[in-house]
Amino acid sequence: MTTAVLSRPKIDKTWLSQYGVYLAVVLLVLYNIFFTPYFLTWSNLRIQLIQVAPIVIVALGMALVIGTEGIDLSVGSVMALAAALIPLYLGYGVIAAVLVSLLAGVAVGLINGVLVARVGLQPIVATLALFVGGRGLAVVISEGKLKDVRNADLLYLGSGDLLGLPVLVWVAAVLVLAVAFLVRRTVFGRRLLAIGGNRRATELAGLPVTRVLITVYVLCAVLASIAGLLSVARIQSSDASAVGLLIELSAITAVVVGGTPLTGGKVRVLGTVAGALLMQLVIATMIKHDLQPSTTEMVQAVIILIAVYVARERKTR
Amino acid sequence: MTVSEAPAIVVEDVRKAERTDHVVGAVQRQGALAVLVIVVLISLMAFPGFRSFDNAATILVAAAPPMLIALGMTFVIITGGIDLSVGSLYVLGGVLAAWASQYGILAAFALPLAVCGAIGVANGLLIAYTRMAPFIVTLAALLGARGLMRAISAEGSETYLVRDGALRRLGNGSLFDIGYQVWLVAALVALGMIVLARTRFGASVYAVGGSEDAAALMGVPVRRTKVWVYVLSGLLAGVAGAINAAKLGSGVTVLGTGMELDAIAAVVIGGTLLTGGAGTIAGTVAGVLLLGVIQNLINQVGNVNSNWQQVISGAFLALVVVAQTYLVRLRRVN
Amino acid sequence: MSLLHVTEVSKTFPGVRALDRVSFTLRPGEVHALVGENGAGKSTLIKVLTGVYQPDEGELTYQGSPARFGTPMDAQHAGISTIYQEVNLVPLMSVAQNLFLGREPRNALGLVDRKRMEREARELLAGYGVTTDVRRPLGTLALGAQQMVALARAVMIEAKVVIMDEPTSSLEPREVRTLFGVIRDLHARGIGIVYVSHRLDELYEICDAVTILRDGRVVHTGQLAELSRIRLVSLMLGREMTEGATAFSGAATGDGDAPPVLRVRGLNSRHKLHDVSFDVRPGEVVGLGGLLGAGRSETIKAIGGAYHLDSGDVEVDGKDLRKPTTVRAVKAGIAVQPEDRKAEGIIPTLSVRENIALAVLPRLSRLGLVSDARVDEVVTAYMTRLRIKAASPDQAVGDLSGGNQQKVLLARLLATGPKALLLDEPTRGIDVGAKAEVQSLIDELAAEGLGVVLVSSDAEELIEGSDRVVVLRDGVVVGTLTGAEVTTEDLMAAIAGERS
Amino acid sequence: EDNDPTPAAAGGGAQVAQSAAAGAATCTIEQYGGSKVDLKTAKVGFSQSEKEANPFRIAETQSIEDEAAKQGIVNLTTTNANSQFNKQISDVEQMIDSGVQLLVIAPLNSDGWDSVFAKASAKHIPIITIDRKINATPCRDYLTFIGSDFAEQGKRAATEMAKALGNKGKVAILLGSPGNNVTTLRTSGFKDEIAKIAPDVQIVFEQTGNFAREDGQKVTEQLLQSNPDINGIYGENDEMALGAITALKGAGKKAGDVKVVSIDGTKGAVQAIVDGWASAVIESNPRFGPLAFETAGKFLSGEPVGQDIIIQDRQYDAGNATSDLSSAY
Ligand SMILES: Nc1ncnc2c1ncn2[C@@H]1O[C@H](COP(=O)(O)OP(=O)(O)OP(=O)(O)O)[C@@H](O)[C@H]1O
Ligand SMILES: Nc1ncnc2c1ncn2[C@@H]1O[C@H](COP(=O)(O)OP(=O)(O)OP(=O)(O)O)[C@@H](O)[C@H]1O
Ligand SMILES: O[C@@H]1[C@@H](O)[C@H](O)OC[C@H]1O
Ligand SMILES: [Mg+2]
Ligand SMILES: [Mg+2]
Repeated sequence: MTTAVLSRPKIDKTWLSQYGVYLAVVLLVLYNIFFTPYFLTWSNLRIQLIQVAPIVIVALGMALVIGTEGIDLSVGSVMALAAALIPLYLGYGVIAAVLVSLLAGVAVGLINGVLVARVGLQPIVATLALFVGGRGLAVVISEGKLKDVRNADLLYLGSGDLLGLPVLVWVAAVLVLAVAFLVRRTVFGRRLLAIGGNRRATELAGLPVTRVLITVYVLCAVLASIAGLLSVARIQSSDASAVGLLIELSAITAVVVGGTPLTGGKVRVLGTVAGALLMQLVIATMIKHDLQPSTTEMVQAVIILIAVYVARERKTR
Repeated sequence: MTVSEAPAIVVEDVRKAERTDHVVGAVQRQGALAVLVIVVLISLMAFPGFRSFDNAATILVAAAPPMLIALGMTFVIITGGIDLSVGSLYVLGGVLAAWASQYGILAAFALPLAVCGAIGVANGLLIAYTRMAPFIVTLAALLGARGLMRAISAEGSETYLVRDGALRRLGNGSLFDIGYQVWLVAALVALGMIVLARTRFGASVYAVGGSEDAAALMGVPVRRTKVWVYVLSGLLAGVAGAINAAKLGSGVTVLGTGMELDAIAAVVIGGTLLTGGAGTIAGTVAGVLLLGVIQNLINQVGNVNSNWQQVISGAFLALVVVAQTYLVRLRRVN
Repeated sequence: MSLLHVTEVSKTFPGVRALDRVSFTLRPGEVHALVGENGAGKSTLIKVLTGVYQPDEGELTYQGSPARFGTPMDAQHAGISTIYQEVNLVPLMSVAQNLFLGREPRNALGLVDRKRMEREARELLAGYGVTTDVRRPLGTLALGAQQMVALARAVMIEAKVVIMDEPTSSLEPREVRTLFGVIRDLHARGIGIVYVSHRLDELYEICDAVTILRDGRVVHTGQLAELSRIRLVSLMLGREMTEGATAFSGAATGDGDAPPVLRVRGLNSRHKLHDVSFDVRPGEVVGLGGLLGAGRSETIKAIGGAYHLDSGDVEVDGKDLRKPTTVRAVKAGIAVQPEDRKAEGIIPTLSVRENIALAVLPRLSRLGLVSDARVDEVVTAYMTRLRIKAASPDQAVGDLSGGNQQKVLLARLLATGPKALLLDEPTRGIDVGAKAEVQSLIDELAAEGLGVVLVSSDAEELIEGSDRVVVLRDGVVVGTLTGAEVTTEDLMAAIAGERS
Repeated sequence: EDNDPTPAAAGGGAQVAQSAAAGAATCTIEQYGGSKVDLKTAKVGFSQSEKEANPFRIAETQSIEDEAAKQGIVNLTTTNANSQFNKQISDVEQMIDSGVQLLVIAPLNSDGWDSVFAKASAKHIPIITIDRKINATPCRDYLTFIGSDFAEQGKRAATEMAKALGNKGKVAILLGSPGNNVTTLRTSGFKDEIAKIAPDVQIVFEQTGNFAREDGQKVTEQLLQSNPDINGIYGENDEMALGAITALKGAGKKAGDVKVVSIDGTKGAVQAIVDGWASAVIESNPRFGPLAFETAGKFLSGEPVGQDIIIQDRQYDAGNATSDLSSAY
């Protein structure tokens, strides 16, 4: 554990650009403590964490993909697929249902990965195809219907508690740690960053680029399917047409606001979590003050711009 | 070293594969057009409902607003950028046009042009001068413009009606049985083609996307070019919104989500590289029409579960893009 | 009388003082050499002169009056034209468009007059010995031809100053002749030329004056003729040098009887390689000779699994790779240093440490977890051995000078413990000091029993460095020079097709 | 484990039109233009607006298809715009091009139908809009509207809410999706009536839940944190109310702590009354098939039909929820 390998020391970078997101989260929390009634209650914090958990989980996968200089638009559709499959297999027990929906993630990830790594499509296009088709398939599978979910084991994942924290939040926390560890400490993590830095060079250096890339897209899709099944558990129903709608944009926002550049070669896992929290707090603050979506959206826009401006990378060449 | 003083001749020998290269190149450039022609031919034979002139006119009219958005997107993507804000600008433009129509048709165009153009300027300036990624800047604009639209329409619940007769006629009148807006869009597309292919600005657009650093060192006004493409994209999205409002007779607020991705898909299907530096408007036109025809066909097939539509569209998108990639590769290997 | 003059300019990048109170004067009709080690600050000075960078301090005088160029365009309008170190044109645009970008001829309607543009481009390029379809994308031209286009573009505007940053690094000898012809012509027209190159022969052939930079400071400026080569190099490096064209020992190595460490048989790739075969024995340096486009890079890449092969076999230590892929090749002990360092070599966003360790991570880790201690060990060893100059192992490679980037790349290759080392232009664009280090390193590695394949368009380097030279023309092996035949004359003859 | 809502066909709940006021406007084929056709052989198009996640939509489509089958209408084309308005417009236009002789439309939005009207009127195609109304002129732009009295639904919800709260308390509204008369009228009907009958009931919170369950849940979760003292939630449809109930459970509330009143009459919502989580549900009957085709049949054979056909909606509360559960959809 010597020097942090992820981010080389940047004498040039101001403190603000490194820690801006965290600062913003702190400021917003402070504002709420003073100006929002009942903000500083355990139940409120709990709701915010519960609501942000699926976005965090999806954003983790997105961060990995963005680290390879890619992007994955299909995460919302993967959530929908996972959601659509759960009621179909719940009859065989919760384990079966969870496994099947994770498998759907693996399948989509493989398709994305192969299209990007082997066929050589640009990630945005490759995943656009599944963004469109994946949700369609999910809706076809579920016959477009919302299905109530009553399985107690599954519902426990969505609304149960473990040691005083929602299970959902535990899952997200464990995944955050796992992904952070993956990026910082493992061979896989470094290869991933190398691909983001210069894919061609990584290839010529004899690294298994195709394999790593496919794995990254599979991981991203599996994380999305976890988010999908947790959402089902939380909403206590499966609606393939609604689950994860537009989450790709929220996830990308979280990643980028958290300081991971879209140009690849670098991943900030904790920043991503902070980015997601920041956007969640913005929405919560607005709703709590009974401000309408119009205001929320305009404020979000401004915050994204400021956060990204402050954290923006200098050009290295 | 013994080297003769004779003047050097760097002759690029005619490649053996040059001819196949040209063919493959043309197919790749005009791939969307080729697919479009094939799909249309098959549909003409298979579906009687597809054959009518009315149906063709309906497809064209429906394609008019997406065409304008994709036109602007083509400029943006050729510079290596992306504009996610167009869907929101489109709805915003429609609402503004409907509201302003009480002051006449000119106002109905001027207001959306001014507002959407201004947002385009903001996008462009931020992207050009702060080096923030286009994806994220325009994502913020997507949110901001939608918020603005909601703010002026009582959170989307207030729908302004188009008050101006001329604007309504533009929306639903026709010349030679083809809607006025199709003619308008055709004219703008033609203009776009000339600008891109035959002006210094067009050359700058390609240069910026081909290699930003090189372009800057060669004296291309990189920043100005970037600002302009986002302005253009914003303006076209505003016009698209306005003509759609003219057609619907009101500033509908529940439109436009996902429109930016449709436009990107159309542009990419049309053979424009998302990495920038290459692409044509002709390709984009084919791409937009192709997507329109697919939607039309799925309805023609009749009572297929309409849920399949997205599945088929997604598969088609993948197919076209994969095919294109292989063609490009074939060309490189030659 | 000075045409262009800077006084005491400084420029600091994060962590590096790239220019430290540098003064420099260019006179009309003078060809002024700007020399220095990698990272000495040459490119930075040029960029300051041409408005790419703004100096932190210092004055710029142009044609007698103070000047300030905000952008490269300002400099261009003022008559300062530049050919940058890496070919800086737009590969996807046509040759003609590249030539005329920003100053396209226009018709009465204000639209670009394409016919005229293409005609003029054709005529103009013919003057530089380039005849090609000017509608082709520039990127499909050979690098040399691209460089000629860049030159034509630079000279085409009414330039008073032409700056060339290593213009010959990707030119073949005939093209260098053409370039020199153009320079002499400009010289005669009273145009001032700044010429950056690491090739001493060229400097002495074409330059009048010289300014030597070291670590961002001017250590000498004066007439080139008054400076011996040895003195020049000593000034550049800041230490004394002894005579010798290259740093190769010349001692023939390689055990003639040992089984080949690398055996290449019948490489075929459509239109590019035809039945290319050769062997490399342990301790032997085999040169690949040929003109640009002869297929040397393709051969090397194909062996390394990075180029599509229709057929062919590659064996390392008697083991057949069967359809080489980059992964398999590295595992088998083949290390390839690609020609294009920036695009295919370094990973600019990652640190020196990450770049060096990249290919051997599995060896430096347990159960997929990287051991930082072991990484540091390897990285320190190679940074010392190759004398890599970086602020720290954590500095991003993209911020290093070209020579140091090259060394980092070599370190990565060596760290894999290869049996065969394939080097494509290993000394291109690096300074004499670094070049000598790389060259003696090659000798050293061969002595340790590695089989080395060397591609270099520097004929001297190829001849002095190689024990044997395999000559390629149009993807076909047209001859092999061995023993006493390894001379420049024989090489030229083979390339020209006068012997087989 | 899932409850597949068994729609319309099963059980009762057929729509009944309110008796039209004397002298209410009617429309005949002479007024509207066009010619008589036999409904059985006519080409009929049905355009559904939203994805069918909502039982209301499922029941609506099913009812149209079942009734067509029952009446022997062989030429029925259905499309679903998946909540994309422009797609709904092209869907309908395409059906017009393909020569439909009758259009039944469940519009996504109340405005924006100019181009469709222009096309349809040129061919004199009768348009029946169901469930949501289009802001245009009946018997000219379109033939007739069949649906509920939405303002009345809002009023009835207000009455139930006031009753459940004992005329006192703080209420939140989960608004439907914007841009249609259903949301507008259910909101104004509710607010007006509350102001009239229970001025001590305060409306403290209003956010859109887009007629969707997940949105209803998310908004309620936030609402419960900022207004922990909330007493009642008015969901402008059942789906949002069901989302709200999930949120209430998640926040540790007991059944009945917060009074929930909503509109639609889905099985899930009526079951929630049985379970004690909801106080009342005002029905919005989606079984449009029989009434729509009956109206069309009359019109196409030359009889006059009403220009505004308002249906009767029942109501569920603790008193009848258990017994009437089977008539929910
Ligand atoms: N954009 C930059 N950011 C940070 N450091 C830079 C940048 N450009 C150059 N440097 C540093 O400034 C110093 C001078 O670099 P410069 O490119 O001018 O060297 P050079 O003399 O042209 O070398 P070479 O012969 O390798 O081209 C080097 O240490 C380099 O790492
Ligand atoms: N498929 C191709 N299409 C267009 N240009 C190509 C292609 N392959 C190679 N070239 C160009 O031809 C030039 C020479 O090709 P190649 O790499 O085979 O030469 P070489 O013998 O390796 O010489 P050197 O290594 O000195 O460049 C390269 O600079 C490259 O730009
Ligand atoms: O109540 C609803 C209905 O009236 C509306 O039109 O769409 C959504 C339904 O839930
Ligand atoms: Mg340099
Ligand atoms: Mg080469």
